Amino acid sequence: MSDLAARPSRFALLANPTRFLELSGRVQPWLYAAALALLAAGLGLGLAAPEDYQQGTTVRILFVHVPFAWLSMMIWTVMSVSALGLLVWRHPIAEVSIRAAAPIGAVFTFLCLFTGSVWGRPMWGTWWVWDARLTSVFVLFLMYLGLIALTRAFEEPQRAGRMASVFVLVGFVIIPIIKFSVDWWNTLHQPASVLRMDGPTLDPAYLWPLALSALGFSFLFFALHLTAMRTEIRRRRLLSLQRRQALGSA
Amino acid sequence: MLALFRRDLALQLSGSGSGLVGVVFFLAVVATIPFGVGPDLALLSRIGPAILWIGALLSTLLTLDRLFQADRDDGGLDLILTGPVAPPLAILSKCAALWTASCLPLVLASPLLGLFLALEPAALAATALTLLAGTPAIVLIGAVGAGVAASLPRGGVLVSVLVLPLAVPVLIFGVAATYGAVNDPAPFRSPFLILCALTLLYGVLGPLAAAAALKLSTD
Amino acid sequence: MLALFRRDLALQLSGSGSGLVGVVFFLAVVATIPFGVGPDLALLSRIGPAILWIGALLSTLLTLDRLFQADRDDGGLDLILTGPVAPPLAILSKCAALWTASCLPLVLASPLLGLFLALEPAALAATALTLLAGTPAIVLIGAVGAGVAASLPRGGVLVSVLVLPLAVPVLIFGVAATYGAVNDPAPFRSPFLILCALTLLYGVLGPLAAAAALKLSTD
Amino acid sequence: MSGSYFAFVAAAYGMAAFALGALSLWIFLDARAVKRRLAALEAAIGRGRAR
Amino acid sequence: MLDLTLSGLVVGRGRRALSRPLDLTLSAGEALVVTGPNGAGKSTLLRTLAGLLPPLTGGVSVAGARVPDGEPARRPIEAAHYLGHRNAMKPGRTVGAELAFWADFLGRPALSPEEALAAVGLDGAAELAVGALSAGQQRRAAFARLLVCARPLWLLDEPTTALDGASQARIAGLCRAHRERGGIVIAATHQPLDLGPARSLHLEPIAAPESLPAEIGGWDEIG
Amino acid sequence: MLDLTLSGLVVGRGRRALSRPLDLTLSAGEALVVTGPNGAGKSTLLRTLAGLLPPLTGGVSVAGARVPDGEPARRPIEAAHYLGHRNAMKPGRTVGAELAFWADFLGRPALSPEEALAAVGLDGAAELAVGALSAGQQRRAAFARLLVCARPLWLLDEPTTALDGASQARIAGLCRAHRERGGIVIAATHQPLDLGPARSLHLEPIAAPESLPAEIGGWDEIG
Ligand code: HEM
Ligand SMILES: Nc1ncnc2c1ncn2[C@@H]1O[C@H](COP(=O)(O)OP(=O)(O)OP(=O)(O)O)[C@@H](O)[C@H]1O
Ligand SMILES: Nc1ncnc2c1ncn2[C@@H]1O[C@H](COP(=O)(O)OP(=O)(O)OP(=O)(O)O)[C@@H](O)[C@H]1O
Ligand SMILES: [Mg+2]
Ligand SMILES: [Mg+2]
Repeated sequence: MSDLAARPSRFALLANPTRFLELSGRVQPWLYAAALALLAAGLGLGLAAPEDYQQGTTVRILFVHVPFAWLSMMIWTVMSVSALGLLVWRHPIAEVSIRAAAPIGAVFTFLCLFTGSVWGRPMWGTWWVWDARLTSVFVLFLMYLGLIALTRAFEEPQRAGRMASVFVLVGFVIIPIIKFSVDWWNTLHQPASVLRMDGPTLDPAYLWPLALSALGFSFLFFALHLTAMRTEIRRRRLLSLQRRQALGSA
Repeated sequence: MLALFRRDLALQLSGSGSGLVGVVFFLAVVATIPFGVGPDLALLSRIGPAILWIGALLSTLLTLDRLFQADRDDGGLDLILTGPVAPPLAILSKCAALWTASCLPLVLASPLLGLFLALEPAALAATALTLLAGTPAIVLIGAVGAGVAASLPRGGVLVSVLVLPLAVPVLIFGVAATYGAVNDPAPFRSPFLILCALTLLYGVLGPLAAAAALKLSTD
Repeated sequence: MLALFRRDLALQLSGSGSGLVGVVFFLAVVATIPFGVGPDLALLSRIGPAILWIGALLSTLLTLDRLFQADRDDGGLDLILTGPVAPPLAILSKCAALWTASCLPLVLASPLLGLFLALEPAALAATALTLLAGTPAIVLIGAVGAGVAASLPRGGVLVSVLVLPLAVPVLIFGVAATYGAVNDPAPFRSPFLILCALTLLYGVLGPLAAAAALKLSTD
Repeated sequence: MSGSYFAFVAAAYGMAAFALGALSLWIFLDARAVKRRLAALEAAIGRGRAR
Repeated sequence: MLDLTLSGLVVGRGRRALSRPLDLTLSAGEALVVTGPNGAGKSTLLRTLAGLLPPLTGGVSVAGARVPDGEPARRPIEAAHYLGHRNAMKPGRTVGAELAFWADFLGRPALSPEEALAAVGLDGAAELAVGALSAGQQRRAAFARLLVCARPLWLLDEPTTALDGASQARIAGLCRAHRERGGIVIAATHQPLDLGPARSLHLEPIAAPESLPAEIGGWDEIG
Repeated sequence: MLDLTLSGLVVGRGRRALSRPLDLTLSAGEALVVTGPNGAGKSTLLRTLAGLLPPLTGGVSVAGARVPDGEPARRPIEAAHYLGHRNAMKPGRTVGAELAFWADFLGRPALSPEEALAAVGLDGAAELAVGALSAGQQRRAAFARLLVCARPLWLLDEPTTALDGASQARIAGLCRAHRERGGIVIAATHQPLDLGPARSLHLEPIAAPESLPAEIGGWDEIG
């Protein structure tokens, strides 16, 4: 068989958009409920946690800052997986996923930057420094914005999705740079204390609320992502119907 | 004329050329500089206005070179040049659309970006003001280059090389005026007035020369 | 492959290419920064290499966005992508042509410009060397942005927005290596080797990703 | 001591709540708009030709 | 009454003449079909009439037409639509938006974009991007431009390129209807195009530059 | 022996199918003429054969052709020339330089640029800039590309656009000669084109997507 043969793939059947809409419709409310419960628990515990002897009450920013930081990287990773799915298996849902995730990722990255710099003011005495960790997250933010611009620049959503996935994959190099920037260059920002090879070193009094709120924000992301994906799928159906109706008479 | 302005604006804003992208580009340029010169805030705030101006020039040049190319390639330029609107006016409205779509957002965003570069309030205001006065000149003189480049399959480079030197004075007076507003010994008024004079001069010269270039080149 | 290189080089050097524009823009950048810094020669010579690098990065962006556009518009890209040369190699030779036409002149001009910025001889040599090693990486990663935006009527600023963040590491190590060559405590070897590694990495990644983008966008 | 820094914590949490709220709102409004337009179009097509 | 007069018109590229001196008057309702092999100068003639190329000698004048604001038209293009080899439509915009733009820019609107599209057999395509149309559909959309604003003189350079048989007949019908309304149609074409009874002009590549009026002379005549 | 086989090939844009499943084998010396109204999918079919668009289902295979370095060709495009709606020639370069480039780039040179230009009736045009040719001359120069390097399969999308009658006949003659040498010609066209005895494929716009294989389905089928 020639190279040109299409793959009428099992994946396409598995990821049949109709099936996806059905399934996601059922999961969606549970995701939102879980997100809200976890967030309430995590942030509640966090606000009740004892003050840090060094940082005082500002330590509570930890419970939002760190989940936002993790999510900003995780969302790009999710998009990279989708991009692989699109390029390798021509998974039709994958392109929808990238387009839906990009604005959410941009918001989370913005919040990481914002909470970080609000934390930096009392801790380091400055809103912003051009150090490696901070700047690399800023670069990630710019990449999210570029990605949004890219996905909106094309008329056809299909091509937009494919171009975006190429960019997402190439841009994945930024993730290790962010993660290891604190180890490679000595920066103002502190090194990892939770996600390390030899186990977390954070005090359990902070670890638990952090874990809960991180989980909660993740669920929130998944829930929003799912809603946005459902919208994207419907938008495509809309476009496609519009076009068919127009050309049906042409 | 208004129709042309609206269509060009729509084209510029739709898709890739949108103002948002221009601002993000600006952000990216500003974020790259500290990587080069180091995170020294005092130094950054000194070269800040120059950086903002260079970023503005660059992004204008990036959007400029296609000012007429697309219209030429699809044959629309023929209709525009022979249409009921006098060619220099048509070119002026194309320039106005380009400026509104790609320079105005920069001007508006420049104070915010200046904050990143730790500029003082006076410098922020001066940068925005000089950009507002100066960027039209870049667009207008760039139109001449775009016009000649669009018409000649060869020789496009030559013209851009001739036009860019004409844009450099704008850059220099713009930066000089900004510094004049901040540092005491340096004057603000005279470079700023020169800047405005340049914009007016190019506002007349640019469309006329571009129209002539495009007219001469139809084939 | 060689045929493609030769044709692209001829195109870049003659007409529609924008190689020389890049050089002029480079000059403009280098000429403007000293305004902000003032007549402080010591400071100027300290940030000189960084200025040269930033200038080179930005002026490369200026030439990048048209890498595939013209070929796409006249239908030639279809033939190049389906031709006997594997698309990544074809893209590599297009990049090589672009680099020869627009970056090589920068590299050659940089010592001269360095003199204006009062660089010491060692810094001059180091800047030229690091530019020689690093600019290909910028072009190669830029090809991805150009490929992704090739099917857009106007790539312009969007290409730069996509490319700049990815080009930042090149800038960082390029400048670091240059400082390493001049200031004693800082090392030269390791950032320079990282720079070369980056060029090689992008040399593989860039053409592959650009080829994928172009393939995926044909219609 | 804790009081003086309260503003920072409040700013961080406030901005987080605001941004996430705005994002959610946008996503929900978008979803609703698309659903409506789709329903309208489907009704129109259904009238023209039975699907 | 509309009249288009060519008086001693010699068209050409650069200083190379491509036609013998043309003397011709077309009145309202008449049509001229320009034929000739590739490179004979058909496009050059049409572009000269459209004011996009200067005539080498002679001139073109128009009488009896008005520009949108009511003045009499002095140059033929003020009363003319020019449809060249290229379509003058942006691939990224919708067909409807492009037609609306041209109606607005050229002045004196006639049919609405939707009506014009229906007239060329593209009903309902107004919302589609120009780039998503096939070659023939794009050509038809370009032709619809002639219908969205009223101009009496049509200069058509191979209007039926890429069109299927049915569309060719439809376009020819639109041209005949235009003539009946008192318009003039000048079309260059390689394919038979049924414009109704029409005058015809056959161009042939000119072999010997000696046969040209003395003052034109190409560079090749320099001693 | 050269063979081109379409097996269950469905072509389309995006996820929208434009043809019924095509099953067809063309052997050396055969020709296929693709006809159909505007927008039927002729260009889409040719671009799919050229490997520029993915097939929606099914595939295309080629047997008996060799790539320049002697390996058997696996994808059809390795043995094919594709002449699309656009000419793939830079307006600013000379015709000769462009043909020489393509001969060099595509490999396996056959005629020299001058000979190829003579064959399409453009003797002596090698030194002219592409942009200075008339529309039909440019099209013929693009056709000359098929002659400067030898490939057995020709995919021609309206090859005679803008050509005068004599040139159309000449191009048809070149296609017949190519078939006699054992080549295959697939041409989409609206005008009668005398390729000699040829098979034909008529495409019609597909109205109802219901009639398509289930797994293709566009986004519009989502419930
Ligand atoms: C705008 C400024 C900031 C940015 C962009 C930023 C970015 C990040 C990122 C990306 C992470 C995730 C690191 C990883 O998973 O390895 C992180 C974690 C963290 N950040 Fe920040 N940060 C900023 C400011 C601050 C400030 C001012 C503090 C406190 C003084 C801080 C404290 C932390 C802590 C404690 C972690 C958790 C590290 C761990 O346990 O793994 N950050 N930040
Ligand atoms: N780039 C594109 N993106 C999406 N749809 C397209 C694109 N190009 C064409 N189409 C659509 O695909 C269909 C088939 O187009 P195609 O170009 O194959 O037609 P064709 O048979 O070659 O017509 P013509 O005779 O006009 O050249 C048309 O309905 C058209 O609207
Ligand atoms: N831009 C140009 N510059 C210089 N010479 C040109 C240019 N365009 C065309 N020519 C020359 O002018 C002559 C006439 O060209 P023209 O386009 O008028 O021919 P045509 O009759 O329209 O042919 P076709 O049927 O191929 O469209 C040709 O010999 C051509 O080489
Ligand atoms: Mg012609
Ligand atoms: Mg076609």
